[in-house]
Amino acid sequence: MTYLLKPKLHHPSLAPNALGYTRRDYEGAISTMCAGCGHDSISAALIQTCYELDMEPHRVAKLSGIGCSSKSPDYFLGNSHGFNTVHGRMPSVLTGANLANRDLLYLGISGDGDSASIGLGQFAHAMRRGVQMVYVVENNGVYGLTKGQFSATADKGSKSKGGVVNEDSAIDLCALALQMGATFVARSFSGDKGQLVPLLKAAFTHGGTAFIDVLSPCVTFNNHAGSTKSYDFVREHNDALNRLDIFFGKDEIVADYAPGSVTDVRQHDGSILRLHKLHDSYTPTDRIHAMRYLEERKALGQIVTGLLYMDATPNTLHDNLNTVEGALGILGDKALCPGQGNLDKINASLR
Amino acid sequence: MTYLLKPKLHHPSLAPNALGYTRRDYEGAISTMCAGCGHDSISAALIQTCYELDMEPHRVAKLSGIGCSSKSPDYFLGNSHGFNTVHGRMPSVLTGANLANRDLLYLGISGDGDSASIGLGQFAHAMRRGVQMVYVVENNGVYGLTKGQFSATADKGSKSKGGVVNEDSAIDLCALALQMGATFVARSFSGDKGQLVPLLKAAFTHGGTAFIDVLSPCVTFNNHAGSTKSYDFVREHNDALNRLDIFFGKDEIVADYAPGSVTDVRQHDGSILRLHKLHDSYTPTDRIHAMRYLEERKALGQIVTGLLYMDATPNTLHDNLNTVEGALGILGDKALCPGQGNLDKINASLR
Amino acid sequence: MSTTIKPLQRTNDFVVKFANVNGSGSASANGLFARAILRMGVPASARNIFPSNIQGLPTWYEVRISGQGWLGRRGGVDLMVAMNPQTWDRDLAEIEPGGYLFYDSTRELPKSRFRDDIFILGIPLTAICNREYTSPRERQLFKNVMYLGALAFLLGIELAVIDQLIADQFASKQKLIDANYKAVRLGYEAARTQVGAPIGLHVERSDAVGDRIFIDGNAAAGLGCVYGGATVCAWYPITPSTSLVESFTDYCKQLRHDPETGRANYAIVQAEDELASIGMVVGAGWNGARAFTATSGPGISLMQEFLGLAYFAEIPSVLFNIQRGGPSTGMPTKTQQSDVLSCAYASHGDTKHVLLFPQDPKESFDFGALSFDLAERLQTPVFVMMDLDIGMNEWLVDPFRWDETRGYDRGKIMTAEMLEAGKDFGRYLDVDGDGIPFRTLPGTHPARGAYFTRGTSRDPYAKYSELGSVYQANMERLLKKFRTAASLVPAPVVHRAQQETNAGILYYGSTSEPMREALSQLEAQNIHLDAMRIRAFPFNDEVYRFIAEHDFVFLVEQNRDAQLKTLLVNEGEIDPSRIVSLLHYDGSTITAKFISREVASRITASNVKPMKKVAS
Amino acid sequence: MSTTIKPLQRTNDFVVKFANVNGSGSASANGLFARAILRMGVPASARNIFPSNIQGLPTWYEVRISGQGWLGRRGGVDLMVAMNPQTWDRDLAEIEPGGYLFYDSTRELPKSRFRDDIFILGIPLTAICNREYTSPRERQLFKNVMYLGALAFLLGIELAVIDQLIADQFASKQKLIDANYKAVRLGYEAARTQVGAPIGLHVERSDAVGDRIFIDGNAAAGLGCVYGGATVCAWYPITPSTSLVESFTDYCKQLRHDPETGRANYAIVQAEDELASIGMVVGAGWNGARAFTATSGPGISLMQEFLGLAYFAEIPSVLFNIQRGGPSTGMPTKTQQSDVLSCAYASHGDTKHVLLFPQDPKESFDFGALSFDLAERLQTPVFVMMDLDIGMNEWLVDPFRWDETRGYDRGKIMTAEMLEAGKDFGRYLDVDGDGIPFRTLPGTHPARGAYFTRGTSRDPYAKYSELGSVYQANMERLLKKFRTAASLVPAPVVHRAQQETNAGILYYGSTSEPMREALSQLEAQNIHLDAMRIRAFPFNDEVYRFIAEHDFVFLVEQNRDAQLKTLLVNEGEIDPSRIVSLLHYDGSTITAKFISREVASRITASNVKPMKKVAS
Ligand SMILES: Cc1ncc(C[n+]2csc(CCOP(=O)(O)OP(=O)(O)O)c2C)c(N)n1
Ligand SMILES: Cc1ncc(C[n+]2csc(CCOP(=O)(O)OP(=O)(O)O)c2C)c(N)n1
Ligand code: SF4
Ligand code: SF4
Ligand SMILES: [Mg+2]
Ligand SMILES: [Mg+2]
Repeated sequence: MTYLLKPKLHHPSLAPNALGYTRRDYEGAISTMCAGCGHDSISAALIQTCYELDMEPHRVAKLSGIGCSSKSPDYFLGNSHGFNTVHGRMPSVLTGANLANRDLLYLGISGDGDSASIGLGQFAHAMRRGVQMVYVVENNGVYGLTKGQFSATADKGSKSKGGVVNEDSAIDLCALALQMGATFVARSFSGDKGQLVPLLKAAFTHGGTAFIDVLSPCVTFNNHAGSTKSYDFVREHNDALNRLDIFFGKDEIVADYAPGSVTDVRQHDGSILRLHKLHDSYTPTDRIHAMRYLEERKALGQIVTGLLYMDATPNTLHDNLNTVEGALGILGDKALCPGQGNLDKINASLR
Repeated sequence: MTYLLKPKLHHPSLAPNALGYTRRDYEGAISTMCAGCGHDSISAALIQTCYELDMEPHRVAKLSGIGCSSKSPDYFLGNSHGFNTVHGRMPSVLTGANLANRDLLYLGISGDGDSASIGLGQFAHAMRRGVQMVYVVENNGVYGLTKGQFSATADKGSKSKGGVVNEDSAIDLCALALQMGATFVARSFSGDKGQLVPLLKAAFTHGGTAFIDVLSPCVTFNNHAGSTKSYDFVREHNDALNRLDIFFGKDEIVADYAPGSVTDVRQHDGSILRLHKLHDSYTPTDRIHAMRYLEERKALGQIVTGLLYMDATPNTLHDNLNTVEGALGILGDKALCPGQGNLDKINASLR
Repeated sequence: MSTTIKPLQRTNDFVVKFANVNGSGSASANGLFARAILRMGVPASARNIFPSNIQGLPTWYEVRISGQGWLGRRGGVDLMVAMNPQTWDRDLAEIEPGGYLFYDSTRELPKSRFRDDIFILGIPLTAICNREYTSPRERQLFKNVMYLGALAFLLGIELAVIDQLIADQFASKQKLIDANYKAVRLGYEAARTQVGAPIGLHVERSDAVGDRIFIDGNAAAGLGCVYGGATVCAWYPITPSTSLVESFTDYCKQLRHDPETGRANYAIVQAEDELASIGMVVGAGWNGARAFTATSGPGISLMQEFLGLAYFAEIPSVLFNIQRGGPSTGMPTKTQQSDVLSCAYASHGDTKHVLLFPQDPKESFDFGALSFDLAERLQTPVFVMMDLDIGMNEWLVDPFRWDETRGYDRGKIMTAEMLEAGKDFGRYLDVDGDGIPFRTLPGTHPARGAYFTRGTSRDPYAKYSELGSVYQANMERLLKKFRTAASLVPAPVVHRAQQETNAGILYYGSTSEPMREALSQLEAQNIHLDAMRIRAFPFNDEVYRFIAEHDFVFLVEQNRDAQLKTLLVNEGEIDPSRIVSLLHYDGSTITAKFISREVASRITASNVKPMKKVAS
Repeated sequence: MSTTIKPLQRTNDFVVKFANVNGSGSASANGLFARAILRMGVPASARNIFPSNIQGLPTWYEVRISGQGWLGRRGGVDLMVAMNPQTWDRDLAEIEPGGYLFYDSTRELPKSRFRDDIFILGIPLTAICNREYTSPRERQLFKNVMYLGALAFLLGIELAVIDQLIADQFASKQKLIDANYKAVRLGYEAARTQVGAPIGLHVERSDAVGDRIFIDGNAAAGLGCVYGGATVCAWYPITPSTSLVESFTDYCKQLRHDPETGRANYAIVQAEDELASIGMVVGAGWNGARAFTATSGPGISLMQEFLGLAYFAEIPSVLFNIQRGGPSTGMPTKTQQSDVLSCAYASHGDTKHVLLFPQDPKESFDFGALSFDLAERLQTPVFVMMDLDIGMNEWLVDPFRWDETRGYDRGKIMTAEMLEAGKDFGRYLDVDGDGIPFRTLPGTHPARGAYFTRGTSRDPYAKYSELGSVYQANMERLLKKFRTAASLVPAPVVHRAQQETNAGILYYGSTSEPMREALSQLEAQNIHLDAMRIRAFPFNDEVYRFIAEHDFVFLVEQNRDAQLKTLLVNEGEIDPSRIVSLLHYDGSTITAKFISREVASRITASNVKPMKKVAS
């Protein structure tokens, strides 16, 4: 379906994208985050991504759990349906939504408490099922909304604002996603839009289960010395693997790099991911290597960011289920109801 | 406390162990498993382990979830308290029990459905908290008690008895335990008591979070061709890393091996684990290596068994909490109740 | 045998019980037995009594043959087929005086192990099997088929009927058919030679079955979901609900693939647990699919948080609760109606949920299909409250019918066209005065109709709000919607007593069939009761009127705490002393005998005689 | 200002409300304000009204000053300290005619933004701050302290009292103390120079506070857990329960380390979710520790499966439910009593749970401690049903007392000695006729007393059994145990009317304080009600007697569906028409005004005059 868009009063400098939408069409309600919260930067990156990808806002469904991070879908893509579900269980709701209508783009937004603490099971199972989606964790190492308790991604030995030392092993959601079979795994930093936006674009065009762990400092409860999720700490320990450019059919592909410094990967939809390597040895198509690399760098106290892994031809849950094209939800009575004739046969077989 | 044991009518051939208990003192009710079920072999291995370790039966608390596997604690250690909890949530109950009394030995018995499907979150979080326990998953790749559906450890591509192919990625609980920070991780096979019993002994004496994934075929629902958890398949693809001997203070340590073929590891309690290497390169003290090895072999279709990893000086949850010696549950009023004097001071501070 | 005891003589009216060992393959032979009776035109009902175990524990199959058509459990046993040495004593004790014991006489048993007021029918089944078959598997399997043959002789079941059933069952596998024929005949002959003559229990051809079908409630409900247009099923295995999803899967494979592409018009996902299965259902319902899950008590407990979300965010969703013995893991293979409260008021905070109570597999099909219309019309979770007795036992019921003129009621969905036409859209706006707002589906329109769904308070336009007045207005609208529901759910069914009476009796679900028989038994004792079968919550006004019309009413429930009475009293502001609870909750199927005994004892005890109605 | 409006003149009887922005540091200054009133011996109560957000949204602090000692919320505002431009209009509208508006007059506002029936007190706070301080942080913080100083002048609060409070708060940090002193004085002086004279609202020294303390319910309950001997706490953060565990943690650090080793006599674990936190509590309770969790509605929903296990397997466990606005995520920072049903009948199957309803922080401490005795005596979950109003607001209550002669009641534990002496041990054997069996703790004895705990049916010796009769006997014993509970839980508290009356009023929890005031208001209108405060479920027989004694009773609840009425009617077989529900559930704190208005309107409407009692 196409519709004539009603003209809105826009700031003249807001240029429309290929579909005629301006950036403002991808904005949402006014944020209620604390000033400086990393989550707001991620919202901004998402707005930019969707705008630049010429996405129809209503073809996106955005789902989240509960937390400051999970509130953020209210603050972007105001013309998309959103669903703020229950704490830690967004993955199942998103899975169900995806089953009902394979034609929309699914964006899951979650927090580290939401996905690594209460939601760990659902997170892991969604990854292993091949649900087609972009799953973003806005990772600040604490429960923001309940005022600063450690979440399960808090590093062992890191200190809370009140000075308490965390004694539990940290969960690395990227490592877990890799282990569970996610087909696109990346890590980024809310403070680095230049890295984050291309990753988001690649994730949206990936066509399988795309997971991005975005370090997103909580300025109110976890931005102090002793935290390993503060702006300062993440900046200092950021070990970026690669930088990404993404080219679509319409784009002219610029190719003037030193040999060996870039790798191009063609995605299932024909788009090309160009990886500018920042580490010689790293190619993000080797899952086992990715897992090892993550662990080794973590042991050195480094935070690996960039595209960690991707499978360019992912299989999805719908592929496995062999479902029809189009939304199951809109199938009509005719497709769904086998009628009295079949019922007669069934009755006969039951006598 | 010590008690005079009332003499029981024993078969004369049942020799008592150092504490005066015979094997029969470690047995339980009659099993209601299907004849040939792998779970019964694990029960037998546990009986042998406890008998040979001279364990006081009442110093063990055995906890489980729900499933055929989770029923098995009824069938061994009849003189131990047992707790058949709810499906997938044994880890939390065991954690609570352990908090209440750090002096008992905790044995958690679970199934692959119980721990990898519904219980994945609790499993992972118990591993990362350092709960001192022996956690055994009786892994048959299916839900036995509900009649043969795939569990989350079923391999991608493996076939159900009814011919359905599993499309979801398998969860490798050993890999997950390693990632989460378990300090003792092993895999074994219910059909190989020679490997399993020493591993269990090492786990009981480990002093930290010990996890053993035991492949335990379900003869009724998952022992057919096409299954990757059948007796035949496991036997054929078993890639044993090492064999273990365990020596205690009282034992004489025999030492006549070719150099390089064995490694000795001293545990926190002074016992010595002697590893007979079956693979040259493998030393089970390198966590990152263990994870990579597991993944690489899995990619080759092999099932790695043996001691995958151990940290000889594990930290436990009680260490982290700095709790007093002895059971919290038996602390008296005096230790617990601060009395009116303190209350007066508190009252004063609230005016 | 004491000479004073006469052997029971009954035609088309007796109970046969098979005592077997779990996993020994007896289920198939026992099922053939029940079906053979039905094929002879004689009504029968059958019940599995099985342990929470896969192999080696006792299991029973109880068949009631009733030419009069009483299909509830009768209680007592006229012929015991005692194939399980573990339960020998217990099984023997159950036989009515003058009844019959059929057993495997291969191994001789001392006299003391028998009773002298019953008739013993020993056939050396194992010996014959050992003689005729070599593989242990065959020996075990055909022993079952053999006793079927023996019973055919003893009870007068036509061999041709059994042959046809076997032929139907094994389709074109002639070798299997022949082997079964042979085993049937071996048993038949053995009985003829060892016992000599048929016994006093007799099956006689009749035409009382009509066009009825024999099916279990889970299979029927699964089919109902296909006909009801369900496209998404997310579930987690749990007894006794698993076979509902298996049925849905099988029927979907048969009936729901696109004829051109062969692709599936449905999606079935085995979730990792019940929190995830209900989450998927909620997600799919939000996104426009007819979605359901099937579960039992423990699953319902785990779904509580999501149920509150679905209630408050108003998401259509369907749950089949095949109730089993609670609380906790309880008695997983026994039947109860004990999740009424935990479903009706599921979740924290103030909530009320729609429940349907099918009486049998037929209504499981009907209500199964209907539930999706109700869920979408009301935009709320709808529970189909079955139980193990309905779900896992095969019942003789009227054949399924589908009104071909009926279209699915998708409820109030605001379309792109309506939005384009400028229709005002407020997700929680009560535009029609029935408490039911419009919803849009995700993806509808690029610039209008999108809203943010949440479990927190918000205004009629779905905007977040913490204003008390806004919250309260919304909560009151939800109450109004619930009142609307009362007029949409299936109305109660009334059976008037033959005489005017001041007493009534209420019941629901699987109690229905025994109730029919109990009412006739009571009538024979000159106790007359108006009877009303409640089919849904919220209660139709008729229910309250029925209670008001009578001086007092009985309410029969299969739980300890009179849970439906709680709902009735609470929602209808009814004086609890006017409702006398009759509670059966030991996990076994309730019987007519239980009901009529309990009613009779209370009518006598309280010295209340059925009187003329006070007002009509 | 219209000349007909006179400025309010009130001494020790008025309401001050502070409108602030979340995260702006106002909480500390506002708290000092309330405490200063109390230190002057004048009773006051204070309430936070805050959003579900960390920074930037509106938040309010409402202080009622009442020399007469009415500590409930009054409603209406006499002096509004309007520091939040976002809510200006709304805040202004709340002021009583003749009341006062205090605001930051730095930025001039047009006349139209004010009201002409109130008195305006403008102080250029920001301007002063900008002049006096350089860092933005200081400017923000001291603005709050400054208005405290201004109010001191306007209301007549003694500066010495504020100084002492500041000194107490910052202990030995002299620099901070001096800075605060200065800010207070800046405000005081500004008010003196800008406004000139104190206003009509006045605080006058009194001795009506006595030895009472000022504390919130969560802090009190956390302390109650320390005194009640809790050793294991497993929890998951959720508003409004989090601060209960924080209090427990703080008091444990203070009071519960071994004097010799310095090691902890307790274990506190932040679980990964509520399924895990209740699981840990159940595990610890099973293993002999006094264990608890604190949560709110969503957590209660997630705990349902475990609660059924704890009920059926009989595991002592304590839950604090700090109720908030439901259902679903609902209104997480608002107050309600809407989890009564989901706790009382928690879990699938037939269950009944013990609930305690403290009225204030004092009873939160008392019941908090008591709950552990009850849980161990009854071997079952015990819920302490608080709410946000009690839990997160500071109340003026009597000081805590501890009876030093009281020992913990650990319930029926069979010891090694008893086992050794040959005492018969059946885990589910009702040896004393009270329905409560003995338990052994793991590790007790090498050869006796071990048993297998499970959620499935089993016999009195804890052996697995699927026998219906065994199951039923056990379920009946659990009912008997619940009847025993009724005699052990806190009895209701009765306030007799000054005149004999045929009408009663029931209430529970945080409704208590407004009820005290409402009764006196009603009395003034010559409406007399006997009042009973229910303190626990199961209900003591006294409750039923009270209802029976009166022609009708009101029941005040803070939920939509009259949940406690459901329990009363259901458990007591009471005619629902005899109980008239007064329901307040918009998330705000209930007021005396609401209660007396509702009662009065119904008494008039139904034309029922308080009459002589029918029977006594
Ligand atoms: C079942 C349940 N338990 C607890 C809560 C309370 N709660 C709300 S948000 C939150 C933590 C959120 O942490 P995270 O996901 O890291 O998000 P952040 O606020 O840090 O962005 C918790 C525990 C809840 N809403 N529901
Ligand atoms: C909450 C809940 N959901 C479902 C069930 C039903 N159930 C019982 S055992 C089981 C699976 C057990 O599988 P596994 O742990 O692998 O044990 P196995 O029987 O294979 O040894 C399930 C789903 C249950 N008891 N509780
Ligand atoms: S509390 Fe932390 S996570 Fe939440 S909005 Fe503020 S800065 Fe962001
Ligand atoms: S069903 Fe499978 S797992 Fe269960 S007892 Fe039988 S063989 Fe073992
Ligand atoms: Mg966080
Ligand atoms: Mg299994």
